[in-house]
Amino acid sequence: MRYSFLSILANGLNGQSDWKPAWRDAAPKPSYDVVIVGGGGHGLATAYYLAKVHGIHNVAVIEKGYIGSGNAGRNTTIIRSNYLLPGNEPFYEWSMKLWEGLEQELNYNAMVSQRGILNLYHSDAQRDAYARRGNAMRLAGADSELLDKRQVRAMYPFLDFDNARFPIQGGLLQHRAGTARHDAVVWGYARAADTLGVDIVQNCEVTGFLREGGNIVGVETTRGAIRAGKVALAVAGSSSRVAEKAGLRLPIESHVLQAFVSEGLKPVIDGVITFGAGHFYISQSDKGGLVFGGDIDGYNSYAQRGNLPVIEDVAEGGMALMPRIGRLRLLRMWGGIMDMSMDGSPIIDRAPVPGLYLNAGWCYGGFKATPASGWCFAHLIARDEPHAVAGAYRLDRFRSGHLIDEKGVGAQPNLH
Amino acid sequence: MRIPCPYCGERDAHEFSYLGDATLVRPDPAAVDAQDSALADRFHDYVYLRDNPAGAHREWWYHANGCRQWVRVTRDTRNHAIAGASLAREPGDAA
Amino acid sequence: MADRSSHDPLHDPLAGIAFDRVPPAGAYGAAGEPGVGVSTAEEPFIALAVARQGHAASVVERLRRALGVELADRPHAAIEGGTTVVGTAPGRFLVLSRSEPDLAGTLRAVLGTEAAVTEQGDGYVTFDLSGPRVPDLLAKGALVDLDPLVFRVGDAATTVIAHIGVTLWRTGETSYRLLVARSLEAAFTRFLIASGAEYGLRLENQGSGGRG
Amino acid sequence: MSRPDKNRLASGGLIDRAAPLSFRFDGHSYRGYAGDTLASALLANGVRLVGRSFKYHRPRGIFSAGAEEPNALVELRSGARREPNTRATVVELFDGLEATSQNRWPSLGLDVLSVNRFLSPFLGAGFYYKTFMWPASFWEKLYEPFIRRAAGLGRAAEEADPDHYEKATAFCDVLVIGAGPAGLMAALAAGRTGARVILADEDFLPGGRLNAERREVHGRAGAAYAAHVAAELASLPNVRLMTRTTVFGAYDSGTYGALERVGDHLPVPAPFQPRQRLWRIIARRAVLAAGATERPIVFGGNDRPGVMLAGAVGTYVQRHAVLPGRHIALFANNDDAWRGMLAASEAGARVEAIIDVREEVSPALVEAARARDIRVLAGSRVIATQGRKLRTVDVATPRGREQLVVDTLAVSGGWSPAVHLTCHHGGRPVWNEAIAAFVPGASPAGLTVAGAANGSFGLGAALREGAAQGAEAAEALGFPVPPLDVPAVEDEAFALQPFWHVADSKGAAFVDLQNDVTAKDVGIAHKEGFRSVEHLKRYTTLGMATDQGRTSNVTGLAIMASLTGASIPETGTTIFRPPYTPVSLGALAGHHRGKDFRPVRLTPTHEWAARQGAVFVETGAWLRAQYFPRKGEKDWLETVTREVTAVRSSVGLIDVSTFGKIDLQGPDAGSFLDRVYINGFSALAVGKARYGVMLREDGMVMDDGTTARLGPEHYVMTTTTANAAKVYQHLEFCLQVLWPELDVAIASISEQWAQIAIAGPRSREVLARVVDADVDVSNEGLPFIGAVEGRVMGGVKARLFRLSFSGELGYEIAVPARHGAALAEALMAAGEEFGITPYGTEALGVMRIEKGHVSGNELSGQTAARDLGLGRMASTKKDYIGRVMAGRPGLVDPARPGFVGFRPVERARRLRAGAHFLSLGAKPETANDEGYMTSVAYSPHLGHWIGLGLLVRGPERIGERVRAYDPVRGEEFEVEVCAPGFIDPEGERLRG
Ligand SMILES: Cc1cc2nc3c(=O)[nH]c(=O)nc-3n(C[C@H](O)[C@H](O)[C@H](O)COP(=O)(O)OP(=O)(O)OC[C@H]3O[C@@H](n4cnc5c(N)ncnc54)[C@H](O)[C@@H]3O)c2cc1C
Ligand SMILES: NC(=O)c1ccc[n+]([C@@H]2O[C@H](COP(=O)([O-])OP(=O)(O)OC[C@H]3O[C@@H](n4cnc5c(N)ncnc54)[C@H](O)[C@@H]3O)[C@@H](O)[C@H]2O)c1
Ligand SMILES: Cc1cc2nc3c(=O)[nH]c(=O)nc-3n(C[C@H](O)[C@H](O)[C@H](O)COP(=O)(O)O)c2cc1C
Ligand SMILES: [Zn+2]
Repeated sequence: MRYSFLSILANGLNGQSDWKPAWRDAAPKPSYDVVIVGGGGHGLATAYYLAKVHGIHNVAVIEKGYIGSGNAGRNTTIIRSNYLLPGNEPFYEWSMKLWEGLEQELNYNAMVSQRGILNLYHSDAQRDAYARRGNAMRLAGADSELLDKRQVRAMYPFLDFDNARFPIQGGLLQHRAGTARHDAVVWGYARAADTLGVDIVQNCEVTGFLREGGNIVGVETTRGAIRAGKVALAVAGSSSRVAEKAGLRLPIESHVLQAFVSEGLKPVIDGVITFGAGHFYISQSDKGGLVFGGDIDGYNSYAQRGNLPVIEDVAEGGMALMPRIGRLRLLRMWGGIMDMSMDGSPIIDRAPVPGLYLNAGWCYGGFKATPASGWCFAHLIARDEPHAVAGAYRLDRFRSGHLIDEKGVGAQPNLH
Repeated sequence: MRIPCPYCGERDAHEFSYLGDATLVRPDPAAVDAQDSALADRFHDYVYLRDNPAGAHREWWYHANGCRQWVRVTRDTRNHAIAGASLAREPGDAA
Repeated sequence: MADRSSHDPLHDPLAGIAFDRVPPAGAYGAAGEPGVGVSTAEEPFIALAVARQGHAASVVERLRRALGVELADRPHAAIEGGTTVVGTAPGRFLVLSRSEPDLAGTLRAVLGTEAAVTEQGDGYVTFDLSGPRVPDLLAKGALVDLDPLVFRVGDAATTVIAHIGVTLWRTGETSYRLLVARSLEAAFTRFLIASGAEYGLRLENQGSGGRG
Repeated sequence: MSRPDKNRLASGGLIDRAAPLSFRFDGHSYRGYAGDTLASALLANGVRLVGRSFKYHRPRGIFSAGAEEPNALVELRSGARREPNTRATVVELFDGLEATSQNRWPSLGLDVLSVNRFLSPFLGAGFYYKTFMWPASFWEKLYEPFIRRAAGLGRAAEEADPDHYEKATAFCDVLVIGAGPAGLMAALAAGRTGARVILADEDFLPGGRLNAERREVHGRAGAAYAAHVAAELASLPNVRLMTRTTVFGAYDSGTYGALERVGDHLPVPAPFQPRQRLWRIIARRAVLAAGATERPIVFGGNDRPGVMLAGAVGTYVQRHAVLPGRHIALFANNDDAWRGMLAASEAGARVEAIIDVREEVSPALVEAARARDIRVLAGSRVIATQGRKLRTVDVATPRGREQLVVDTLAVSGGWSPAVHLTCHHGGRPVWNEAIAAFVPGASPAGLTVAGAANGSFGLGAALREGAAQGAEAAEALGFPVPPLDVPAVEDEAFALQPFWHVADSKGAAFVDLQNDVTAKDVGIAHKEGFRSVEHLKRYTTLGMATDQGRTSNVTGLAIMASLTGASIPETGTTIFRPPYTPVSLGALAGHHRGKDFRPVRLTPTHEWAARQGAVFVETGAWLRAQYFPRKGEKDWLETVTREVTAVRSSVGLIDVSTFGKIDLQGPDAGSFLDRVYINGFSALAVGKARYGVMLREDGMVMDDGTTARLGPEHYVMTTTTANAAKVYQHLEFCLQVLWPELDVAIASISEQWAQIAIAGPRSREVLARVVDADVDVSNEGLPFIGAVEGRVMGGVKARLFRLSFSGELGYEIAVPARHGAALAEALMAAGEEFGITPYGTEALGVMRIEKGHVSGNELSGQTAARDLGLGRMASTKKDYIGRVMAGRPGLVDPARPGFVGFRPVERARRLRAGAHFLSLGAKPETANDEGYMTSVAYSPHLGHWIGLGLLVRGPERIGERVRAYDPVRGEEFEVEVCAPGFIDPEGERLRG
């Protein structure tokens, strides 16, 4: 059923009786052309674009829990293309462009909301670093603006400009950046992929790979073996665990990143703000909760939860930046398992084992990448060659030295 | 999370800084001819590849705000339970 | 620089005090008998002795013979007359002396090539805290069990309080000594005042409003 | 103008009638007593309409008497202290309290958005995912702003929070969470063993349900018994009783987060007291005795003000001596609710009827009800309600329908144990059929559960379990356990018939009252395939409001289970996450806000520099003098130009104490340095210094600095200010982990030594005047890169280094930090006749750019030594950290951007760091990006702006022109590539 104002009206009048499942809860078939492991945003988007752009419909997305139970369902929803390095910036800008038409394409309101993201700077050196970034963005066709303190004050007068330990000097603004409703992105892609014939198989964990003569020809799952022409991994925080079953060691560590939401409030802040002198960033959901987060907890973890020091650190940053939030309350805290890569940038590549394709290493930044990741991964799977904007995301870059290290911290994942 | 520093006693993890996998061994540059690409491969594996297990993980923590010792900790990455810790200079098995 | 202007001056013991100056001596917070006394000094003579490879035991022995201190392989402060020796890491000892001007030289003479000695007397400001509420005050910063029931006289810890690295030990029933990096004196004093105000805090320091 | 509190009972309750308090709600004045909550006081005054719901703006009243409250959320206090979404049920009343209703406009009684109610047929679960998509641009412009304004509940304060917060840590052997009967006994049992015990309860009054129910323990009224135990606990030196303290989260290794509300029961916090205190409680063992939460039955019209949990009715009557209504009916499925209602009736409430879904109820209860003149409607259910505030209730009985005239409907669908903290480590609760509730499954290590939280609903059981677990916890830690005489109390039978939803009722039937999720919404979710509890939650927002679904989660999933045909345990629960109840951000930040966000580090000459009029700049934790403006100078550029000119023409001084300084001693110190630096240090002569570059193991530059050799086995290293801690940690890693065989001892001496640089052609003359007579600072005595120890200012120990960052003849003089300021003064005096000028970090930066030295901007972590023109320093004769990886093809690619200088072709142009480079004529796009400007300065020496940067094949392109592309500052112009040294490239000045 197509969603529209009319469909809502009709159902409102008939007691909501006509709604159909947004996607079929499929049972696995014995074989597919492509099996995608991981029903997060990336896996589902990949399936959708495989069907939509490349005409490959005999596709299954295999998800161990419910779709969106991974990082897609627990991120702080920020979408932006304010990257620095040539390997990254065009890719994220392509993603931004896909976001801009996504809802109409999927017929699903994912609440893509371009309310702007403002990265604050507190020193001349930081300003210059943001200028470098802003210019790199412009080169890639993205929008960026370098604001001074006066302009920032006009946007957010309540920030602590005067009494701050690290006074705010200005910010880098990307107007077209913003947020999207994370779950709706998952559901929208799932529904659209399902409509194109993709099987979405939930509660089905991949536990191993089927091999023939060194090639991967399918997966073992908790619901039986499934053969596949190609197997594509998009399991984010579980990348090492799943790849290990194919005998691979990856340049990835799994770390916990926490996020937080406050009680619901009338509008407090419109866009997204990141603090430049500590670990804190914040936006407000359409429901009214302040959604905020900070740095990763900093140690390998699959526990999907974090500890107090980071929570305190985030709150300290929040109070330093916006002392008006002191009496607001943190409602819920949770964690996600981040596939932190060794240079902080992702991998979209064929695996060293034939038949296997890799999409991993998104760190804390893969939500915004969802459309482009799906697009480029589908391209790679369908054509066996990388998409132009994802050409730098090779697995062998660590060997060759063509790193994409935005922060310049080197092979230390917990610092990216 | 509390890390049992062998010298200082149990301390909150925020006093430490974390480095990661403590099973990695820096390749011996003298063992292979310096021009040998095998050396580059070994360094690549050492610097970049990780087992990243879900389970027992032997890892380095530096007690930066304490005794400034590197501590080898065995911790379960699924539940953060710590099985043991030893100082880098002690050969001891952590678990 | 501006103080925390948004705060109610009646209730903010730091109102009007520049954050980049050491707060002046005086009484802060609740009136009456102060629950915490703080006095700071640059302990004139401090040196660090680090045992060389394989010499930890004999360094301990030499220090025992020369200074009369019993050292343990744990964070502990041995106090003997005017000399205090604090273990900060395996084979690492901070030696404090009230009277030995060439402390480093003396230690080098005592330890020979078995230890590396560096002068540290200018690196720290010493905070002497005393009073019944000191443990409560320290609990507001340290994540170390400083409960007098378990942290006994002579016990020591190198830890972090309010983002500031500190080496501390218990010198008496209600007295504690803390070493704080010199550059952080103002910040640390601010923490003490903000956290000790509810007990009443008396600060004695050089009162210059800044060091040097 | 205080109205009488007409619903207050004349006697009884745990309020202090001698302590009347006045308060205001929505502008009206009322009266209450010490011991009241805001909710109990409002009810006492007959106020029943308290708020508006989230989505449909329906009028709402008070639903519970505790932390689970979904409806009665208010804005407490005003101005900078406004606290939105405050549950009236847990606010302790104080004199002068002010509260206002929220989520309504213009007033609580007349709320415009209550029209949403009539649109509700169209606003079902997930409707917004299906519309608002056309035209695309309307989303941000129109739909979303409207949704955002309508959503949310209370309003945040507009000003900075004026109160103080702090954090503290407590250690204990046994932490007991909750001071109801189970918790009190647990604390007593553990406390009597001598173990260190903390007993925390979120309430201001210990006792839990003992304060709310009519029970006797040991011959005393329950509340009195609780007070008695609490008094004993307070007298034990090893026990800390913390009231008003909520344990909100279980973290790793026995760390619990707790929030103490130190001053929330006061108009403003007491002088010098924080408003709230965040506790990290580190417990070896913990006993969770958090009780249970009652849950309602869902039926049409169940949200009207006047519908209330049965236990809450009991609490208001017994604890607060308040009649929540004049005419009360009970709708229940269990015996406990009957008992509570009977007790309330005995205490003075008028109970009209008991409606029970069960056909069979224990004859004794029926008898007791009839004895109190209460009608019993067994086998019946509520199918509709009427009234803006509850007026009438329609009941379907086996004999047909009837309407009851009541103002209060007490509801009970059973109790859900407060298992939350047991789930914080991922444990899942398990279904217990007997009580139709989830009970704790696997708990965090060291945590056990007692009492109602464990599903043991009887009072006797709570007391016994509490005592047993408290003792067991202490015993496990080795404390000898003396016998404890646990009061024997009979366990009342717990009889319940699971019942969740009156499916045939009329009108919206709310499952989640706060988020306005109805039973019909659950049905929509089911139809659309959002059937897993997690999808149900996310699609309908069930359980996501400020109460986290305390009273709705189980009913919601039970309704879903009935739709899918799965059992409740198969359907499962969503995950409980911290915090148990919401925690203020102020408390989580504590002292660290404003100027105290992070500690400030001050240089030894800070005070001196301030006297010189310095403007300071934050460089990491440090404050450093940025420049020293003089009267009449129009801007910083004029000041900095003066400072640079003074140095280049005569002499200036700057405090460089912030550099990291590391002392290295030992026979292997030299070879150790050889391994960490790309260049060699073991062959450095004693008395000399050398510039060194250090790599990370991945081949990128980590840090640079000079290291001097003071003795055969003694070196002193300097690091950049920013990397001081990182380099020290790295050296310790190398020594402890990589090469433990090396005999080197390192120590940080950053704080020990003040270091002041003097630079300029007259610097030697200045230096000569401060050193003691026996120190030879002549060109021969202290040649370039010489390093000697000596004395200055008449006996002050010093280290003298002849180094130069500025390109001028220069020295760095280190003295023990306490003499730093005196040294600055002495140098100023010595240089007076040369016009010695203090300069700041800006001038330092200008001079290093003129000289072409790399610094922080170039050491970005993305540059290899080759990129920075430092490749030739790398020794080929030894191994060092980073050597192998630096040889990767990507890092030795000649097309990588290399380090060069720039000057504007039009000399008057101002250069900007961050501008990118494009070849002339190249289109501005990523593919043509050739690098960027890392640093710029106005060069007083050259009289124009100069820059340093990284340009593709830069060193091969000297003399070429490229475009500096800087659209974020609206600029784009040609620059000329040049060698990075703009001044004295031969280095004659510094050697002179
Ligand atoms: C707290 C937090 C905040 C974040 N904030 C942002 C942000 O603001 N902006 C941004 O761009 N990014 C953000 N991210 C990162 C972003 O969420 C992730 O990078 C991104 O969602 C990863 O891609 P995904 O959606 O496909 O992953 P996931 O949703 O994690 O999908 C992977 C799926 O694979 C499944 N799976 C794993 N193993 C198996 C198996 N063996 N068999 C079958 N299925 C399996 C998992 O169950 C999971 O559903 C954040 C992440 C977190 C945790
Ligand atoms: N028969 C029934 O149906 C039934 C059902 C439930 C409870 N009860 C009665 O309830 C009582 C159970 O005793 P109990 O001691 O187990 O529970 P309780 O409800 O009496 O006490 C729990 C206490 O824990 C506190 N608390 C809860 N969570 C907290 C947290 N996170 N931090 C700090 N404090 C917290 C509460 O404020 C409360 O004081 C008995 O009197 C029993 O009869 C009866
Ligand atoms: C952007 C965003 C907003 C959220 N808002 C709320 C909220 O308003 N209320 C709530 O209870 N949880 C909210 N959550 C948290 C979820 O309840 C949940 O904790 C999170 O998705 C992780 O899943 P888990 O806790 O089931 O592991 C939000 C999560 C995200 C990502
Ligand atoms: Zn330690």
